[in-house]
Amino acid sequence: MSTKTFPHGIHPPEFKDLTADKGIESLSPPEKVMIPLLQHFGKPAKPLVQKGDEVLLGQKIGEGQTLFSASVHSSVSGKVISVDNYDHPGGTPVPTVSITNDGQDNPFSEKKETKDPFSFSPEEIRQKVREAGVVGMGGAAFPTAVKLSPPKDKPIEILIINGCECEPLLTSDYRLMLEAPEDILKGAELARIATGAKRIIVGIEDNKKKAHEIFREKIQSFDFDGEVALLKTKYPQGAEKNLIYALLRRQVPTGGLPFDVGVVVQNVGTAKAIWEAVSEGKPLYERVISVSGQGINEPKNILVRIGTPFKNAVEFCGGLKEDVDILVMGGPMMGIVQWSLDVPVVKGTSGILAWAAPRPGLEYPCIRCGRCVDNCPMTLVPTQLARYVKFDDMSAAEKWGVQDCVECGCCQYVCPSKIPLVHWMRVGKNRIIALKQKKSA
Amino acid sequence: MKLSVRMVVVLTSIGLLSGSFLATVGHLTKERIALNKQREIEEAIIQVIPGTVSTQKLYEERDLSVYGGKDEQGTVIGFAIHASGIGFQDRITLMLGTNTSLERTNRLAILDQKETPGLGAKITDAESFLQYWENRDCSGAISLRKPAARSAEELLPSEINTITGATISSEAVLGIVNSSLEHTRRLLKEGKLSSEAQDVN
Amino acid sequence: MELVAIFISAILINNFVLYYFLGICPFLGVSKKIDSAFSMGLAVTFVMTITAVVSWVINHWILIPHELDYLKIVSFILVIASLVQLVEMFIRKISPPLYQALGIYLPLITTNCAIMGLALLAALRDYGFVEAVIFGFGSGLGFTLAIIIMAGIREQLDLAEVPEPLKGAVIALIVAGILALAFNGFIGMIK
Amino acid sequence: MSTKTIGQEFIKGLWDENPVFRQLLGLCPTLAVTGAVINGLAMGLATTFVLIFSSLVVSSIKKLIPSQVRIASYIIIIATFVTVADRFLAAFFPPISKNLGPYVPLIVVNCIILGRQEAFSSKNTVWRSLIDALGMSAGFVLAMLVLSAIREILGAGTFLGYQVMGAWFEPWIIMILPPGAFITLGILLALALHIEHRTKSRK
Amino acid sequence: MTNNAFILQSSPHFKDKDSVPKIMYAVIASLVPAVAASLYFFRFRALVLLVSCVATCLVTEALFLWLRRKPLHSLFDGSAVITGLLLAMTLPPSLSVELAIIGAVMAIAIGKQVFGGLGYNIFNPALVGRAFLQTAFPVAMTTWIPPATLKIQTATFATPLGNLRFEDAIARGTLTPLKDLFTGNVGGCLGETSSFALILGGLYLLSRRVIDWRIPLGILLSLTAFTGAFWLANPEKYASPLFHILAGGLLIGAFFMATDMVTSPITPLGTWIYALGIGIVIGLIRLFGGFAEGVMYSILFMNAFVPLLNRYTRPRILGEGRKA
Amino acid sequence: MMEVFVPVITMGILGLLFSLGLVFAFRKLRVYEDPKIEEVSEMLPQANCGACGYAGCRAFAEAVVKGETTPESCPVSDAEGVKQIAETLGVTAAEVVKKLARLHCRGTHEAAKDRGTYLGISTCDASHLVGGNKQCSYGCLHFGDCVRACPFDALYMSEEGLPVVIEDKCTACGKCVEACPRNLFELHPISQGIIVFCRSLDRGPVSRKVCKNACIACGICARACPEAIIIENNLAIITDYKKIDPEKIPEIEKCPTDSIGRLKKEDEG
Repeated sequence: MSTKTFPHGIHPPEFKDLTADKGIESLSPPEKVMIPLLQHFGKPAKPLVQKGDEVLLGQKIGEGQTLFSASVHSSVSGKVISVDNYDHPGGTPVPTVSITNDGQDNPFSEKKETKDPFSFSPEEIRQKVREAGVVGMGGAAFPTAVKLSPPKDKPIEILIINGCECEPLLTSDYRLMLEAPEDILKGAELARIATGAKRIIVGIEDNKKKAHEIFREKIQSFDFDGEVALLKTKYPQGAEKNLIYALLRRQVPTGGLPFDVGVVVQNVGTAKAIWEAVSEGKPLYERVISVSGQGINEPKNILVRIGTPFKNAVEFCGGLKEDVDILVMGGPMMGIVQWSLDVPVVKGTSGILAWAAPRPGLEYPCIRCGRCVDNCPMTLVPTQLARYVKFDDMSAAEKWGVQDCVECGCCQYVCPSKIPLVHWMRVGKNRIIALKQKKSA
Repeated sequence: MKLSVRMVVVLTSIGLLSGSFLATVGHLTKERIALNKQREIEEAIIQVIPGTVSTQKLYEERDLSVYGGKDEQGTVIGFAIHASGIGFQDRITLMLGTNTSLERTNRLAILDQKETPGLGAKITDAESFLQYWENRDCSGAISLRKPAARSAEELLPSEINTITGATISSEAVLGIVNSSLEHTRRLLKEGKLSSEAQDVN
Repeated sequence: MELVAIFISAILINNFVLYYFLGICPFLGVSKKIDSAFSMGLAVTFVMTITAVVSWVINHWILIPHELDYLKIVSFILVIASLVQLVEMFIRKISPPLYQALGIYLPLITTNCAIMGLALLAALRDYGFVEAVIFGFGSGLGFTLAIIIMAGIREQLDLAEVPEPLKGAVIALIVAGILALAFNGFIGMIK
Repeated sequence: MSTKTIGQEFIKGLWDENPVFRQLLGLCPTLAVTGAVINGLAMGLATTFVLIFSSLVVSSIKKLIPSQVRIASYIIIIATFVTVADRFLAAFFPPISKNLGPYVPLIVVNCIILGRQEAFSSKNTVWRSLIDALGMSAGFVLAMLVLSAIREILGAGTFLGYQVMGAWFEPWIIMILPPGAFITLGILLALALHIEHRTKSRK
Repeated sequence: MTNNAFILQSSPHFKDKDSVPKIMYAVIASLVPAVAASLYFFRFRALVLLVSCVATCLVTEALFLWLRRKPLHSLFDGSAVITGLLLAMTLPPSLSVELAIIGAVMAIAIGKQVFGGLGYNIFNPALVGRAFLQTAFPVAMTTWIPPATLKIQTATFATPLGNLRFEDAIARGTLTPLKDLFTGNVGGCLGETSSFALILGGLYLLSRRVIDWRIPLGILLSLTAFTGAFWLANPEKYASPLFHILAGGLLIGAFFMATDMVTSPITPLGTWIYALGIGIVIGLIRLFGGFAEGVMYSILFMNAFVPLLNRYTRPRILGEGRKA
Repeated sequence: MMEVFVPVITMGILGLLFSLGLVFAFRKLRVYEDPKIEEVSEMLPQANCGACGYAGCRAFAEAVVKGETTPESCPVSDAEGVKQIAETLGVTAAEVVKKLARLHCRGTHEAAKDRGTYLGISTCDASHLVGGNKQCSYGCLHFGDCVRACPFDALYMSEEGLPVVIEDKCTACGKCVEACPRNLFELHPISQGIIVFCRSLDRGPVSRKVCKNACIACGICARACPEAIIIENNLAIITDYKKIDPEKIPEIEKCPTDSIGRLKKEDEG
């Protein structure tokens, strides 16, 4: 069987064996959850509760303000103790609802959906997904309802289910694929209906052969036009644009969306969440994460409630080792460093990783070896971009496509000079946005 | 006065004044400059045709002039070919003395060159280059001996020695000499080198 | 063959900037950005070619027949100055976009010694009409090549940690020196 | 108008407003004829001659010239004196004239000269203009001397034709060739900037 | 466990182990066969030149780092050693030590440090040093001695290319045999004589992926095409492409000089143009120029174009130009 | 005679032709420019800082002459300069109050704790992107983006790690206000006495933990001067600087963390 892939990219050490064979365990809800009202990109949700209110499990506590923001639900039943700024794994404090858990898990809604989920209209599916506050579970946390609403003039042909999980260390998606393949495929079918796509392609990297086999088998029982494709194990295979190129040889236009080439991509975790939202009306208040890395005593895949402090998750996995000096939310290539274990798990948390980082090498000036160019999956010229940003030539940086950078980190991974290329890109994007705001103001 | 009229008048009068001033200066220096030029040429002719007392320009065009060197009796004892061409880096101007039948060279002088100092510039050096040009058979094309022969005796009568490490400059001089010799020979055949031509001034 | 030799030699071997040091001011001044360097190069090439024609005509039709050798300098400079003005007005009239690209560089050219040097060198070497035009065009291209290379390098050096006292003209001169070294490889190619 | 004393007017050309090292003017002859001290000196003196006389003329007739034909008139005046210098050298110092080649006529487009007329002589008295021209010329000659001395000593081991380096010295031929000219001037400029920077920061 | 222990940085948090010093030391390692060959063929002369060049480069680098108040640790990144080695390898064995030292100072000073040091130079520093020497001391730089292995005593000795270009070697039948070119038993610069040792080092660099394979390949291709065309047309006058590849500094240039990362393009298309350009210019100079050898000049010449090449050969961004 | 006549005539004709050309050019191509633009331009500080919102001093001069803006819109010019420009143009200048940039943070190296070992790019905006290198999410990041942005060299980093405004050099151009990713700079009239030196919205206990000098929203200042100071979002805010009664200043300065009050001597340049 031939494996599909895209040009460039890298192959960092995987370390997936730490958790790949560990089944998903449930972490019992903590005594107190902190649920940030901003768990997607965009504006924070409007709080619907205030200090002292009693809330139930799955009750909506934050209403998405705009189309691009998602609603937030309580992950426990109990009492609101504050609505205030609180540290967020994204780095800066955001408005957060803190709730003490009464341990009852009294569900908010009793009424079960009786109708066959597959008979819903696209609009009904989108409505239920929006109501449940489902966002992309791969890390970017883009509201799923928006992704399920392609513009009228852009007909969708293909729905891609992203089972690549190309980041090293993470295995939560892999475990989901092994343990709940049917839910994923059902969710995929719902997403297909909602987007009007004709085909479903499930893309799985060839280091997850077992998942691939299961899906090939299970997909037979569905009557949609589906295919399970095997992809070469390479980073960033799971990046939307690269995945589309690898599977379909279609290029998403710069500044465009997969809609533009008739494609919608959904992560496996998201597919499962869609299924649960539509079939049971279950809001997104828990998710599977990998707690892994050489710095974790007992690496595991666990199902946790949104708002659980990292500390609880880490302690459930045996706690941190002595020599740990880096703590990351997400994968090691694109994840965000954390400075404290007090931050809560959010919808976009795919993993909590910790390890002892090797002493950072000295930073040298760029010797123009061109490795970043040879490995950039977006075919950018990272070193030149970084120089433009460093010397504050933002118009040149823009011309050379700094905004097309997906921050996958391949360039910085291979850089022998240890230049923080991705950091420069992010600074560059940030400065361009600031300049644009200043201009329009 | 209207501005534009004033502009025209001022500029025209500055032009007129400058013109008359320059005419005076030009007039005063003209002879001297011509004399300098003539002296330079004459010295070179005397150098390449030993025994010359007076000189006469026999033919002139761009990149090639032929002078006659005369003895005390006023008979032409040799031709001096003044030629220039492209060298290694820039133009090379030289003066070659021959006998009146254009069959033997007399001497060679390099008047102007910008070759590499220490290498190509050795074409002005008697020992390493110019000495080989004395008394060469130039009834046909002169050729270059490479690699350089160790002594002048080893060379054929129509051969000259290369400057070690400066083959291109040696070749360039040879090229200028050969082509100007051929040209002069044609002129001689056509009878254009008559000694009755005007005196050099 | 002679024409080809003049042409190649003007571009690569006896490059106006790197060998004769003519046009150093714009070479240093307008080589900060590739786009403007390119426009400057085009403007110079254009004016050089015309200058070659006009100065030849002046020299051979007026100065030499009347033995007015000593008016060469003043007449050449006047002709070049008015020529540049004329060209500027002409371009502005017929093609505003071209004027935008080239026009602003034209006044700079008046006192550009490369133009005057071209007229003088062509007269000194006694070039024929066609030779003079080829010489003018080739020299212009040589200037353009040098200034574009320089601009490319300087754009890159804008993104380098050049030591403070060496920034600007100093590093440009040193680069010009190394460029002159590199162009040395072509000498001897024409003979 | 200038408030400098006559002395300051003269001195400024040597360093503060040195045409070569500080204003980067007249680089073409500075690079081209400084392979030997004698040529550099001759060039400097020829430029001095043109600068002084055109400054005198320009400052004395400045009131007659309408500003629109200012530049054109200056050019003619400068060209006239350049021709004089050129003819003089050709008549009385033919070897030097030959060495300098087209660079003497090119004084006419030397930005130092037009620049001084435009910036100074057209606004100041004859006397002040003369001093200014003298100062600028002195600065230019100084630059030519320094550059040509370095290039001749390193490039040929001689100064004004006299052997100054011992027999052990192998001349650096590059110094009398174009690359050496560029690099030497570059290094001198860097030094000038450095000195300026240090004196400034000390103030 | 204290909170303050964690590292704060932007993603990615995994990094490859390769580093600048590792790359530099790989290049140095790859030069070992060629250095050994030069020591074998030129004995003491080679040792003296190698040591003096490397030492001078290091001292000059240290001096500039001190002047610029930069940390001295970059002295040990290996780049100055490479410059010194490569410069020494391209010097004639008979060159006096003083001149070699001047060249080494120039290489680091005007070839590298004036641009801001490692990573910022436009031209290959070793070649700038050599070009300086070539222009400053043309006689010393074109005087050759035979390798010690030949056991002949002669004041002057032509390199294979000089023999071909200036002494009508083909007509006289004295063209150097390919076998000698391959082993290195010929006259020439210290490190350029033994093709075998150079190929060995080059293959090592290629296998370690330190150098871009496009550069040596492009140079060899275009030089072969260029010289091959003339050779096929007139084998009586022109030497075969194989001779041109093995003779002179072509291999050391193609494997070690043109591939200098700092001074070669970073875009794939730019790299091809650069490499092909070098090959053609070498061919032009060797066949028609005033020098027997053109590798140094052609690399410096193409170095000058690298910023332009980088700028105008930017790869198309994935999805660029597609309609949204 | 001819020898003199020909050159004189030639030069005369050349001069004539040239001057005619110039006259023609002068007539056809003259571009009128208000001489006042030049005058005003010369009176401006020529810092080309762009704080006025125009592309540079020259562009500002054009705009002033055209009446698009007023002389006092140049924040860099002092009162004298503005008056001069206004006189040139014959308009009356509004009173200019000299303003200075002030930093609203006292999180020195010592006071504000580090979050961890920061290994990123050494600029504030880069650090801010990864959440900052300080535990306080609102305070100064110590990398001096403001110092680099200042076109007048009016800022330097003190040994305690905070930027210090040199009052004589500061022109209130606002570059530092733009440069600070945490918006810690504000322009205040030079006479302004009381300033809140904190921007932290953290709850009191948290603020106290991460920075010794943070506002903990205890409310002492607000009680001392309720008409001008309120506590909002865990932070003391001066709603109206003019309403602060000078007599109440000692009371306000009883702040337990020194996060409100007059400038201390060591904060002045």
